[in-house]
Amino acid sequence: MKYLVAEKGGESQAIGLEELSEGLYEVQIDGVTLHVDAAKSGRTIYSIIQDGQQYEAMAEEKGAHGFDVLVRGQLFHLEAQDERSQLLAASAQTVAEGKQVIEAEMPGKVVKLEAAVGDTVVEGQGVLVLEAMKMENEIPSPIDGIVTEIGVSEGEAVEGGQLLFVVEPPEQAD
Amino acid sequence: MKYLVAEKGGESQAIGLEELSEGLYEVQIDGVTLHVDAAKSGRTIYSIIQDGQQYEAMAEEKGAHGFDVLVRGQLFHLEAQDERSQLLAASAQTVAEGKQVIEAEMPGKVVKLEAAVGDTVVEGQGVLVLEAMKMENEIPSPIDGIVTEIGVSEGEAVEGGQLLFVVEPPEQAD
Amino acid sequence: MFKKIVIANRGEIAVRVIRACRELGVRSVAVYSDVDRDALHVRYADEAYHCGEPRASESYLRIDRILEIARESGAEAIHPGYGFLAENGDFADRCEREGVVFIGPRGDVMRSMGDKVTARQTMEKAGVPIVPGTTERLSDEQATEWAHKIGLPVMVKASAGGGGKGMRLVRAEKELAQALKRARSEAKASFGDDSLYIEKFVEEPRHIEIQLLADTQGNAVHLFERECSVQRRHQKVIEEAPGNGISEDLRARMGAAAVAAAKAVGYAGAGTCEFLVDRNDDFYFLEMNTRVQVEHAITEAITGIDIVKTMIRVAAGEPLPFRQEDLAISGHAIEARIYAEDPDNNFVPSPGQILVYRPSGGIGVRVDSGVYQGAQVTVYYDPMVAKLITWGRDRDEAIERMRRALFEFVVKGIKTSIPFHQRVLNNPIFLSGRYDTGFIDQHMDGGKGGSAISGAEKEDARRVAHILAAIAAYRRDKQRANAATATAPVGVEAPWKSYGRRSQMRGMLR
Amino acid sequence: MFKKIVIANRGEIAVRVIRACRELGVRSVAVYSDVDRDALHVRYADEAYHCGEPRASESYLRIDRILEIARESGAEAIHPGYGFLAENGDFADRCEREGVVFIGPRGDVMRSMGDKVTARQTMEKAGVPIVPGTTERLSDEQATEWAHKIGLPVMVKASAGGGGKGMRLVRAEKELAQALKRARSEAKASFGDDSLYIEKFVEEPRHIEIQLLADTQGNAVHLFERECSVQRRHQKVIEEAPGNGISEDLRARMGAAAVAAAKAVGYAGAGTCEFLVDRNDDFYFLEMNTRVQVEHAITEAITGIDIVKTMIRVAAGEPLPFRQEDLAISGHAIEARIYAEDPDNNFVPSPGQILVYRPSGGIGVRVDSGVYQGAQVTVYYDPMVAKLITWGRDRDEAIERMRRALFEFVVKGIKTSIPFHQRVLNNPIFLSGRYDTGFIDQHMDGGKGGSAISGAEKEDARRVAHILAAIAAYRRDKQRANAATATAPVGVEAPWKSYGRRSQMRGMLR
Repeated sequence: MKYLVAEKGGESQAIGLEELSEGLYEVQIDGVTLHVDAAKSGRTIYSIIQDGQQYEAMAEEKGAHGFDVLVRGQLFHLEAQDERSQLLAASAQTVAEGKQVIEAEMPGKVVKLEAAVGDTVVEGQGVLVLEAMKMENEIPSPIDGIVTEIGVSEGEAVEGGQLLFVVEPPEQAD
Repeated sequence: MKYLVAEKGGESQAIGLEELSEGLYEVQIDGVTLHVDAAKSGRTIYSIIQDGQQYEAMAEEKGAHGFDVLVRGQLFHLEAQDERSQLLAASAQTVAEGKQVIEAEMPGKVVKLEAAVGDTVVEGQGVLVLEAMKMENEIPSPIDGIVTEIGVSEGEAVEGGQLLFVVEPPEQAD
Repeated sequence: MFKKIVIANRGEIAVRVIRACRELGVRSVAVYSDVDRDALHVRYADEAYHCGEPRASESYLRIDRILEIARESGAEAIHPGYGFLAENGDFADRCEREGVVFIGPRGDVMRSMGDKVTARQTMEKAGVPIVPGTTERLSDEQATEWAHKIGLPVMVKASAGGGGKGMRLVRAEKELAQALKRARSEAKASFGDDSLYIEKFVEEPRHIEIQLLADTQGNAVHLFERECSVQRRHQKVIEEAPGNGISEDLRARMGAAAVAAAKAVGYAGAGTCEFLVDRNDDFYFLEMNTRVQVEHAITEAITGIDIVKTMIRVAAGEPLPFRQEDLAISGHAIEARIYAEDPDNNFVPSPGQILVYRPSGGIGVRVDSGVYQGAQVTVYYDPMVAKLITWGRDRDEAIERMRRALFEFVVKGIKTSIPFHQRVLNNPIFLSGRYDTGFIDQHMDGGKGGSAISGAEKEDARRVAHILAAIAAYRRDKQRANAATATAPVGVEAPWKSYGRRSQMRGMLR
Repeated sequence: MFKKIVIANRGEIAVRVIRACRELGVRSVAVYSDVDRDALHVRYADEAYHCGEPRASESYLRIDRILEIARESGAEAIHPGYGFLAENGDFADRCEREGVVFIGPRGDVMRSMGDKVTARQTMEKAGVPIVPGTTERLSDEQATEWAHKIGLPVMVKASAGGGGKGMRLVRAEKELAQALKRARSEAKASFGDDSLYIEKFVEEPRHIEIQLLADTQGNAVHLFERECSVQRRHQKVIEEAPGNGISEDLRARMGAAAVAAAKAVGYAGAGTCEFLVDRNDDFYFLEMNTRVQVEHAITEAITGIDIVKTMIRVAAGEPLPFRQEDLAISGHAIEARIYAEDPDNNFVPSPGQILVYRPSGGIGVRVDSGVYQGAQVTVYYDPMVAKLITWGRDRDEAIERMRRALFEFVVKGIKTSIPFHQRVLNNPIFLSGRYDTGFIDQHMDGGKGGSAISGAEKEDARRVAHILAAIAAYRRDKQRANAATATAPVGVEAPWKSYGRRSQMRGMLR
């Protein structure tokens, strides 16, 4: 079985995978064949042994095909999927393009609006300031674009998942 | 709802119980009415708050109606059941009388037989010595009686659950 | 000694105080809000009373309810921990009026120190050096004038400030207005008081603080210094004791100044004098914290003194059980504050259920925490989930232990700042011990920079990560194939759903 | 220093050594049997190799396989921990022949000490006082003669003995034959050598041992004493450092004797001289353990010395980094060995899956453990699941901490000896510090006696227990009512089944 794995944004590499027995895999990667012993304890913690090397690693599902993998304190945002569902992947990877709908991650309070509907913003520019868990967090725009909607007002308490604002690429916003 | 609670062997007391809301109970005991907040975390750990007093306690099911309850480092072997199933209880409590079938708790090795079929033994007298987890453990007779069967021989490796020996009260053994 | 104490707090510090009570044979009374019924501090306490709704203002800050609980439970004293009511002088007065011992200094002492402007005035009188700047509250206009008078760069600070809240550094003219606005709004939100003052910004400042213990008989000692210069957005994240390259002479002078400050205000209990030390080893009074500090544990590690038990003893009227000459520094200690936040995503808070919790252990390691596996980290309170403290015979050993302990520490379900701490512990500037409060901004790109491991190790980790991603995907697909038959474990599906949801949002935020 | 070390052990001591390796920057290679793939020591290691089947003789005792793993992994040294191959002189010789450093003394040194009879001869020559008794192996007949010659009571001991295995006290004539039989069978099973010797039984003996560290340059120091008189069936269960009422003079004389013993045999590495101290403070050499002890951590707590790191350093050829005069005792430490056994049911072993694991934390507490929540305690190895160590400025504080830490420690799924330790920590004889190795038999009814709490508290606990039993029954009944619809969580049902089964059997055994 073949899986395509890619860092978010990067191009994908093919990894051949065959489960020889429960938790033991034959892996094709970079043209070499490895035997990987992946023991799982709990829901997301693995102990990987490959050629004697032991790694305690964690893999947490992130949406459709995403996995956040933590190894040796390094976090990797990866997309992994069966070759056949590659097409789906293509679309899944376009998340960070086009119209951006920003929602609140958790309950909090809007301390300040730093942009208004119609404003042009650059990627990383703060659109509003949200206070949650006693900390003020500036919520930036993920792309260069135009703010086409703001769902909250200053001082408003927001719930997790509530729409904060929408940013659209220039060509789309009109 | 009424529950009958007794220490193994002792006589039982009635405890009135009504769940006012999830985890909150009105309890009748010793002629007084208490409100008990029993929050459960994990499978067997409770935090009990009654009249402000907080107890972290554990209750583990033991067979039909038994519960081993650990409070403040004290272990209580209790039988608890709904009043209506009291009759069942009566029979359940006779476990420690009559014919005693002793099985191995875990894999181990029979180091020594200290009694033979036909021997008269008193309660607590060693019948055989089992080695498990690097420790020798003497397995005593739970009652005064006569050894009517020995299922193992010296040096034999035994599996958990394997029959070790049977002791019967004198009047029964003949 | 008291027979019973109410701990008017939650989380790790409530657990810390309850531990002290149990060791003293004092009964502990926990208080809990709706969302804290299952919290660890409730489970460790002898008694527990509900104090209100999740929002702190409706529970842990409810003076009337806290005092009612003290009466109900028959407690003789209240320990406020840190935060919440810890530095509320009016609360201390209420306690006194109602005949309950407040474990801390008198209300008037707290007020004189709690308001930073008043504190600066008091210290100036006591002859303790203070940072050049204003000693009154300022309007935006006055602030601007002063900024020009003192000359940039300056710090804009909230009079009621503390813990880095309502504080802004202004280097350029144009930043000033914005800084004043943000500082006021934050101050208003945090302390309900938006008055500000201005200080000259000390270049390459090091944050060195002196731990104090004083009794009601007028004895006061210092337990040497802590270095808290590793700060992100004015929040301490890693502390060390003793400080780096602090000469015996400087230590003695700062200790003496701190003791003088304590005596000047008739201080009793545990407290901390915070100083800024500049590149010439000149030091300036910053503020005095009239409570136990988050980072008190590293001082306990190098002195062997139980600070929390001692503050309870002196509150009960006992004299300090030791004098200055009985105290000495042994070895070196480091603390890493582990927050529920995502160091790989701009440190956004990361609440949720802790699915796996495996704290570090073994020699020279101490963990103070308010959580356990299965516990919830809510959005309502401070995001600190644990304090990891290591001790070593010298700084190198303490650092090696901290690296080892960070490697062992497993928290799953929420993101934590552990990877960030690992990056700091690998930073050559930090390792050199010659750093100031600008360290994270200048040498770690505000927290984003640095790496927990070497380039080769990172490539190796990347390879394993890719393989694991493929394996995880394979297992997930396999599981889905049998989805029809299998049933998700009760109580497990829920958190997962919410993760899916949150993570997608985080994806968008990135 | 080495680049890579194989740890030929499992459980907490393997974790302990891996921690030392990580702090030294040495790569650690774990070995694991079939049942230990998920063990903590594997997860903490940099590398891990399978060493065989569950039974120790088929895995952790397989000299060939261990050495093969050393070659495969390119390790330069092997740390044996304690137990298994730790005191196997032939293994040390094999390592030397194959060019791998054995982290411990030379093979011949181990043999001379490992065999208790030879050890007694050696010590006699070195002028170290030994317990009156035989210095040869004995047949049953000779043993009986000697027992008469020396006079009862006597101790029957295995020549190859250690850790209390193959040891019996004989007070009455009629017990002798039985004692010899049992001791031989246990010795045979434990060490594959059933030869015995006899010692005079020292009345009211206290078990005091001296920790040694020696380098290959001929330097040797002692790290003061540990008191290990709290023993159940000759197994240490609670240890203290320093010993109770040990005068500076006695400490110095015992330390000197231990150092003399070490030098007499050209000792290198970490070791322990065990002594019996009688009511007149006369002391007798008991045995020398040529390995790191389970209880080494309490010595680390009062000296600040990392014993395991130091033994690795000296094995690498480094000289001891300190001299005797650099060492001093600071405070008091206590260790409680937490076993998977049921103290309320004759201490029968209690293997199984650990469903809940919440170790103690906070100030002055150290936990060394080889388990985690979800881990399996198997029947194949030593039943110790954790070591709980507390430190205090004095013995009282160490005891208060230990009580507090025992209160906090939660292990569910298996039974543990925690309640037993709580009973000991409440026993007035133990608290007085004046006890000997007969303590548990004479003052705690062999372990059954004593109570963790006062009578009133016990009644209170009983009332709560009854209420909880009713509530648990109610909830169970309610759950059963909906049983049809609900589905048991995957992976949870299994352990429960086995619990039901075992508990019923235990019921029968009772």
